[in-house]
Amino acid sequence: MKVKIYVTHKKGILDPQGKTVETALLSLGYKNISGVKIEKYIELEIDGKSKEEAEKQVKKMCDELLSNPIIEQYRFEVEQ
Amino acid sequence: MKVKIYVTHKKGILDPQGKTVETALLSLGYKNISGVKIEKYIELEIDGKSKEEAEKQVKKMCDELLSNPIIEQYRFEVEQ
Amino acid sequence: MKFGVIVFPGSNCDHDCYDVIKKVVKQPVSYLWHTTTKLDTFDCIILPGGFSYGDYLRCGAIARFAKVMDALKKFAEDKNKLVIGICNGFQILCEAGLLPGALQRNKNMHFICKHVNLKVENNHTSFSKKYKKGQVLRIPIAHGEGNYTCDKKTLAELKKNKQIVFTYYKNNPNGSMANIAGICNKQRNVLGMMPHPERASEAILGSEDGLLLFKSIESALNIRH
Amino acid sequence: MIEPKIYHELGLTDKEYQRILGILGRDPSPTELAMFSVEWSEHCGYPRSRKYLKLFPQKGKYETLIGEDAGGFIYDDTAIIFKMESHNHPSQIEPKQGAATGVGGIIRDIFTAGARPIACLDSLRFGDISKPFNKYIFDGVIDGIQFYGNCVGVPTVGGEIYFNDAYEGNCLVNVMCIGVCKKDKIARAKAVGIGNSIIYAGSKTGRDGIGGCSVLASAEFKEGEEEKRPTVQVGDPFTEKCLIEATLEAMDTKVVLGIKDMGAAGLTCSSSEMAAAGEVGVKIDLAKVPLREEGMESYEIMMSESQERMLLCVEVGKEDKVINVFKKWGLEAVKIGEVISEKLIKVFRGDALVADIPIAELANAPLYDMAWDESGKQKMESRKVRVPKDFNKTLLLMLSSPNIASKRAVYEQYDHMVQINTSVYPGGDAAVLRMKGKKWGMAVTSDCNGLYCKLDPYLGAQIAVAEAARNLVVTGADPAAVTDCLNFGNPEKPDRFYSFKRCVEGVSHACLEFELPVISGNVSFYNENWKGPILPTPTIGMVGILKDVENRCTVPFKDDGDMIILLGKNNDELGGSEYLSFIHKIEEGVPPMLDLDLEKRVQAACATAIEVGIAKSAHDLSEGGLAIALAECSILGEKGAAVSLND
Repeated sequence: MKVKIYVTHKKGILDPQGKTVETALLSLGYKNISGVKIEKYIELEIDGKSKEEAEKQVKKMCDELLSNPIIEQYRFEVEQ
Repeated sequence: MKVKIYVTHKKGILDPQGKTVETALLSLGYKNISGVKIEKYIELEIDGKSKEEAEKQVKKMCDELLSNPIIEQYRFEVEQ
Repeated sequence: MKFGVIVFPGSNCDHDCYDVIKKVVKQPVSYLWHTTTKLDTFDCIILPGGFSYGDYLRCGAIARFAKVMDALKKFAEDKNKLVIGICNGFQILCEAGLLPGALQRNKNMHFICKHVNLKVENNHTSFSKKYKKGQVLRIPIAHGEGNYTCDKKTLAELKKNKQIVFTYYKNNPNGSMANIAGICNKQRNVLGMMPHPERASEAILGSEDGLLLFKSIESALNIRH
Repeated sequence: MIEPKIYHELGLTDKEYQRILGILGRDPSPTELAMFSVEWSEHCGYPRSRKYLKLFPQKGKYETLIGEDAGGFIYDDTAIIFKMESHNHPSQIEPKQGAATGVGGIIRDIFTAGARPIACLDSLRFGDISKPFNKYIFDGVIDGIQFYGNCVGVPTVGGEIYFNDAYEGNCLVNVMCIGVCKKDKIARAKAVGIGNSIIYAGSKTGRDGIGGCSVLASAEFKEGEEEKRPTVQVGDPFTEKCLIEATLEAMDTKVVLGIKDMGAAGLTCSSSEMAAAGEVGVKIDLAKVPLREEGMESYEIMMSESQERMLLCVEVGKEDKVINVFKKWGLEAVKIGEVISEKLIKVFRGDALVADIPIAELANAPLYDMAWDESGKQKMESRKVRVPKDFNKTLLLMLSSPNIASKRAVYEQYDHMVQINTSVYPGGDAAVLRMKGKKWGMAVTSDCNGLYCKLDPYLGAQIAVAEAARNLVVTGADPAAVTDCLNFGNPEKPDRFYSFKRCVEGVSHACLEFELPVISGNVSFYNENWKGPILPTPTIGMVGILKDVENRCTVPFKDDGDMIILLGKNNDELGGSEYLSFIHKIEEGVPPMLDLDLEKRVQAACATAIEVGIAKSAHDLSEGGLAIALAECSILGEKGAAVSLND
């Protein structure tokens, strides 16, 4: 099963990278853009049992390693 | 309009970060995972005109700045 | 003869390169703010190491769009003019297409700062003519993204045209393809290298092997005037 | 009437709240309450430690400079400014950002004094590295230091790392920075001249670390009680690098009359302390402050600890000269207020007055005479241990102790060469920096053995000063001045305050003996975990001068046939030694005897031997004693050594 995980900054946490890229896009003439955020997107394969069990495992992996609960939040999709 | 851009490694291009995270997950006991890839996920807001024009602009921004064609490819979604 | 050192927001080896040219090589040099567009009075332009724009998005990805870069592309078309990109400068030259390939994250995922051994693969360039072929140099590296990569076709071309100027000797610190540490363009007037020659140009810093690179440039420019 | 629950949460005692009512003659507004709480917190006002900090000598061999933030000394025509600060609690919550913002904060304290930052050191303490959570904190802190330090282009040239169970749950991240400028170019953190402008420069303000200053400093983490997590401060080293260049460039315009970085307690501390130092008042309008988030309340703006922000006092009418410099470097710079004659801090939000406090009272934190007792004193004798069966095996085992093993895998992640001044690289006793265009050079180090300070706070603190001095002397440097970072437990518990008091007395007496002024420093209390206080850790940062940097001396043995000489007495004492703690798991006994007079003579002999060129290498004995010192000189020099022990 294919898993897609999106790890993003929590609200209010500064994203210096997003801020700098936004300034760069504006200076390249793209005046109509805002709220640029640079986040992490993780893809992986899981094999075995059921979708529910895969989802339980992905949640555990995110809490344990793939995201830092203090400054990040995550959501994910598991495709059969 | 909300734009979601996924910048990923081209096929055949080494992803050292993905490999490291895969080894870490395996060592934590998640034996049934593989093909871990750590990619970039960019979010931004575009206002004005139509969805088509927004898509044209996003493509131009990706080609020009947001991705490096030598090692990366990209896909994006524009939500009304 | 006049050297120019480009300063991007985030460059941090600009002072170092400036000092080596001025006080060790003893040639005229001035800083060039990244919005400069007139380069014709200069003979050699240095893109120094550092973290231009914080290395955000990709190393050199944003610096490549600075106004000075358009002027630099024209400047580099004249084969009598020399351009050298050191560390972040090399990354910017690749992003700008002045040199082929790209610099990826180090294989061991860590920033590495230490002296390494380099081998001179091609001493027939304005940047390496003072070295002997195959000479081993001791020059420090300090980077997190020095893992050079390009497609097979480009690598074959680099080898055919002898564009590989420096390689890591014996052990490769970052996983760079074909142990590449420094390459030049076909016209051999633009060089990009990850190691820092300006950090090995005075005995007090532990090695003087980098000085001969700047001396090579000096002698190449002397011949042309 | 504000309920006690609220001001207690902000770290204010009932007595302090009554004093506020007396000062204002009315109930404080939320913004005023917040301002008092941060200014009077341990992190800014030092109410519980100020009394003892006065013991530190302020005069020494070289002319000293004691500024508002960092201090320093003068040598030749140069002012050498340095300071050390702690970011212990933020690093325990989020190690990478905690350590990163610690580096950012200490570097700002240096260039706010007008000095170009030229080197950083970091002094770190963790729990047992074999435990996964401690390893996670360790990896995060190292990552934060390399992420921030490398990007701002200030070389990380030294420091030290110790591991002990007592630091589990409360790591120590002490960061030191050194900067230089021409001695007449030093900037002061003062607001001067009625009507002059107050300019805010640097990043936008967000809710970073709200209450970080007082709430964090006044609370320790009990097992599982991790909720005390205000929004963590996030550092942007790219903005800091631009801020360094912009600030130093702005100072060249000669219209900057005073400047202070916004560190702990952000806008509150910088504006009120600049006014207090200048003996004037200040009026600011929060509506003019660039904000990163919507709907921020006035007290949040005043308490925010968003990073990379400075406050400047600039000649009225000349603001644009300064603002344009910051704009050139892509930074915010806007006038937010002005200097006023009444000695008040008046904070407006547009037309609404949200705070109006007498400066002198706000900046004058209460002074507490904390109780102390000797209930924590350690018993003197330690259990006897057998002589090891196999000395070789024991030596190899000792070399593998995390407190002794090489830290190359760590410092090779730090750019320790940028600015091309580093002439002796990390891995020895102290780093040596050359000064471009000068004959002389500088040696820098930091040191402290917390276990010694637990066993005997007074003697342990003296040893920390003596060892730091030795680290400099063996490179050929003459120790010149000291900074410190005093990491201790909860000051309200008498046994913890006893070790603080005795350590401060130990440091003071040793500094007096070595003629070393303490020119700056920092106090960090409430370092505890569920088991109790951390080891008392008065980290000593020290800077010395080499008259001729070409005479620098290093640790590795050089040539075959060279004689090996041991200076000083090798007594039979194992109290608090690494051997006892690592091999036998015993942390008892009296720390090694320190005869300050003998110490000075040993250091003088070593300094002379180096100066006249007899000594080809030199190394000081510390953890692991003679055996480890010999091993290190041999390993680094790729040589062997033949030694006889019968004197």
